[in-house]
Amino acid sequence: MGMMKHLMVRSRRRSLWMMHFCLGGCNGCSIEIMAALTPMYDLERFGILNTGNPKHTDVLLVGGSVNHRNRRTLKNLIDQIPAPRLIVAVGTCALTGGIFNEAYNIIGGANRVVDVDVYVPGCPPKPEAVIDGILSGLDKFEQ
Amino acid sequence: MTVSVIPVGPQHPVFLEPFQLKLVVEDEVVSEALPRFGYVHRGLEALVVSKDFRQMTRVAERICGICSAIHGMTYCRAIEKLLGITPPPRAQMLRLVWSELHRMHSHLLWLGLFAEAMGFESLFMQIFRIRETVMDILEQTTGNRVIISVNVIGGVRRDLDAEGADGIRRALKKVAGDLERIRPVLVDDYSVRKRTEEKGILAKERAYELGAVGPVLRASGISQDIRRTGYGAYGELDFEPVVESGGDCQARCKVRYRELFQSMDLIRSGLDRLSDGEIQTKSKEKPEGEILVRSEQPRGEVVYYIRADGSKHLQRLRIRTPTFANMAALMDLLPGLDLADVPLVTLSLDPCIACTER
Amino acid sequence: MTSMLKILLKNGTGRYATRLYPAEAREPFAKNRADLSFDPGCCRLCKTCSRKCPTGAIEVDKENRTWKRDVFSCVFCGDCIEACPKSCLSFVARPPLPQKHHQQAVVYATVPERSKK
Amino acid sequence: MLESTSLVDADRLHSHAGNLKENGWRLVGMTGVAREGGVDLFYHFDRELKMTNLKVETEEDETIPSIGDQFPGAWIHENEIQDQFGIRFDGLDPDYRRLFFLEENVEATPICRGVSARVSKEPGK
Repeated sequence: MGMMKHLMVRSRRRSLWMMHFCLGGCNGCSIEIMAALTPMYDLERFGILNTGNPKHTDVLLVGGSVNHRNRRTLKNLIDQIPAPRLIVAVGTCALTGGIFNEAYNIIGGANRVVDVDVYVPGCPPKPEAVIDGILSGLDKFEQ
Repeated sequence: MTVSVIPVGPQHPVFLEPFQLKLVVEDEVVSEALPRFGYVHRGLEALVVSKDFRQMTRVAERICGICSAIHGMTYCRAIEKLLGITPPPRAQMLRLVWSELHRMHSHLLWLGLFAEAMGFESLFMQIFRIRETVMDILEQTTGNRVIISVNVIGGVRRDLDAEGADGIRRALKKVAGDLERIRPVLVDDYSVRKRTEEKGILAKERAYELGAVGPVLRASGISQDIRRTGYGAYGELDFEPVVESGGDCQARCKVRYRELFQSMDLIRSGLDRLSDGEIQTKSKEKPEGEILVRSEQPRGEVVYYIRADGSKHLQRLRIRTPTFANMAALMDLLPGLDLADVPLVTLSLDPCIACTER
Repeated sequence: MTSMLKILLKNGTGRYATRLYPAEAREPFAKNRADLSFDPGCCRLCKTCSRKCPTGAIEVDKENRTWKRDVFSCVFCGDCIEACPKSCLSFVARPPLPQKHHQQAVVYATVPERSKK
Repeated sequence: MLESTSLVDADRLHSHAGNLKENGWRLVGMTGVAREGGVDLFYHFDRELKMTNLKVETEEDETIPSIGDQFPGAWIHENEIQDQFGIRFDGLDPDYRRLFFLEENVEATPICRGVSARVSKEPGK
């Protein structure tokens, strides 16, 4: 039994599906997440596959700050993702609202609406930092 | 006949950004399309109240990550005109080099996403691999990959040494070779042509009437390019706008593909004409007056309206982005399409929601 | 059809394109704008950096002689570096590490007292 | 003052815009600027890289005719102006009724000078 469990935990760490959702930012983080998926950085080396369906998702990458309209959309998406899930906030806007924090339609970072597990600073973070961010949160799948 | 309403988005695998299309579908044909925006709206035009005009440069760069260098340059040009200063020629030429590099990265991104929207995954990966060469050279010369933040009011903040210029030339040579190799796939391949030809045709008169800009307008056969007004260092260089006549997805793809080569030519001749000297004109004045400034972005013409009253804060900043103008053309294109073509045609206009909503 | 095949064959035989991060991290470019470093030794607590910062990430407290920067608000634009009259600030080529808690985001520095000359 | 701007009354806007359209001008954009007791509306037009502008000075709560029937791309500009300044456009299609970019809980017209939008920043998790 113990061995089975060990095997399960190991294989879960290496077979995550990921989705990215871009909120009210400049789109730069979204491009860098795309770049992390493509040949030069290739997140698929870690078994991480890009998907568009929240029900298939283990890792959600959030880029951009929350505004009044996308708040509900984000909440809705997160509620559909089955546990255990890893939520990574990518880029300054998703962390605190960044340069747009004082704008009238911005509420703040993604942590104002959901519980974020890993914060990746940078404006925008380099693809290496995105990879670092996802890898550093993988222990969440070991419980 | 069954009529149904299909909402596409806000989260959809093909669109990178949240934006909703409500499609009224009769059987499989779209009869009406209603967009819903506001998922990325930040209200950054109102930030002039709390940030001074120098800090607003950083905000202008973050309107959109894909064309940030040109947004920054346009904002700086507008303020420079109000202050009555001219950046030194070397700064103007460096701005041209970096904005054309930005245009290349944007067009390569678009080509990749377009391939992905067709379902051609390996071409998407191939194009993104080519794009990384451009990203590396941007990172090497400016310090960041996407938001390069080189423009300041009065010039640029980073200089380009001989090594950096050589690096750019080498990278361009490599990109040109790689692009030649994918040319037969993008232009001649049977399946790509089947998927893109005669899809989403925007007629010449209609495109002009709807106020479409940039590659969309040029793909419909109208030669319009704001770089021809000769702002910055563009007046010193000679070039002709890239024009195609088809008006369909294939024509838009060809325009952007050929513009990549045009950008490379501009960068090369820009680097050759790079004069020595200062890179910044300093000014302690505060802007005053009213001005309208236009530039050509990867997606078309951007218009900045600025009103200032001589204080630290601007009175009004208004940015009409190219994607905002193209949105009307998109809504005109969608009715009559097959449902399966909607993502491809939408992407062929290069909708950037971060720009559209600001 | 065959044109794509040619490219794919070339990819198969050519050099490996992927950077094997994190196993083989490449050396960052020397002039990268990835993170900021602050030298408290030369700071005069003049607050120029905090005034120039477009996001309000830097706070300078003259009474307690502290300088702090919120890494999560910083957009790494470099306006503070250009503004600093004593050149206490500089860019670091390596990006900041991902964090698990929001509280870890602030970098503190205490500026030492100096004798008046 | 902007170059080549002509001041136009709201009720004569239609005929001016029609003239420009017949002469091959293209609508580039619209800008609203708040002033005491109203809004200055600019209509920017372009032809062969030259620009011309129409300026309409509106009073508060005034309704302006839409130019959507002459320039079919105008709806997106007019909807945004309606969002930001609360100006109503007569004959606007499609009309988002101030919900184009903004949600219902944004009470004030946000870009008016001196008025910060009265929006609660509390999201409620």
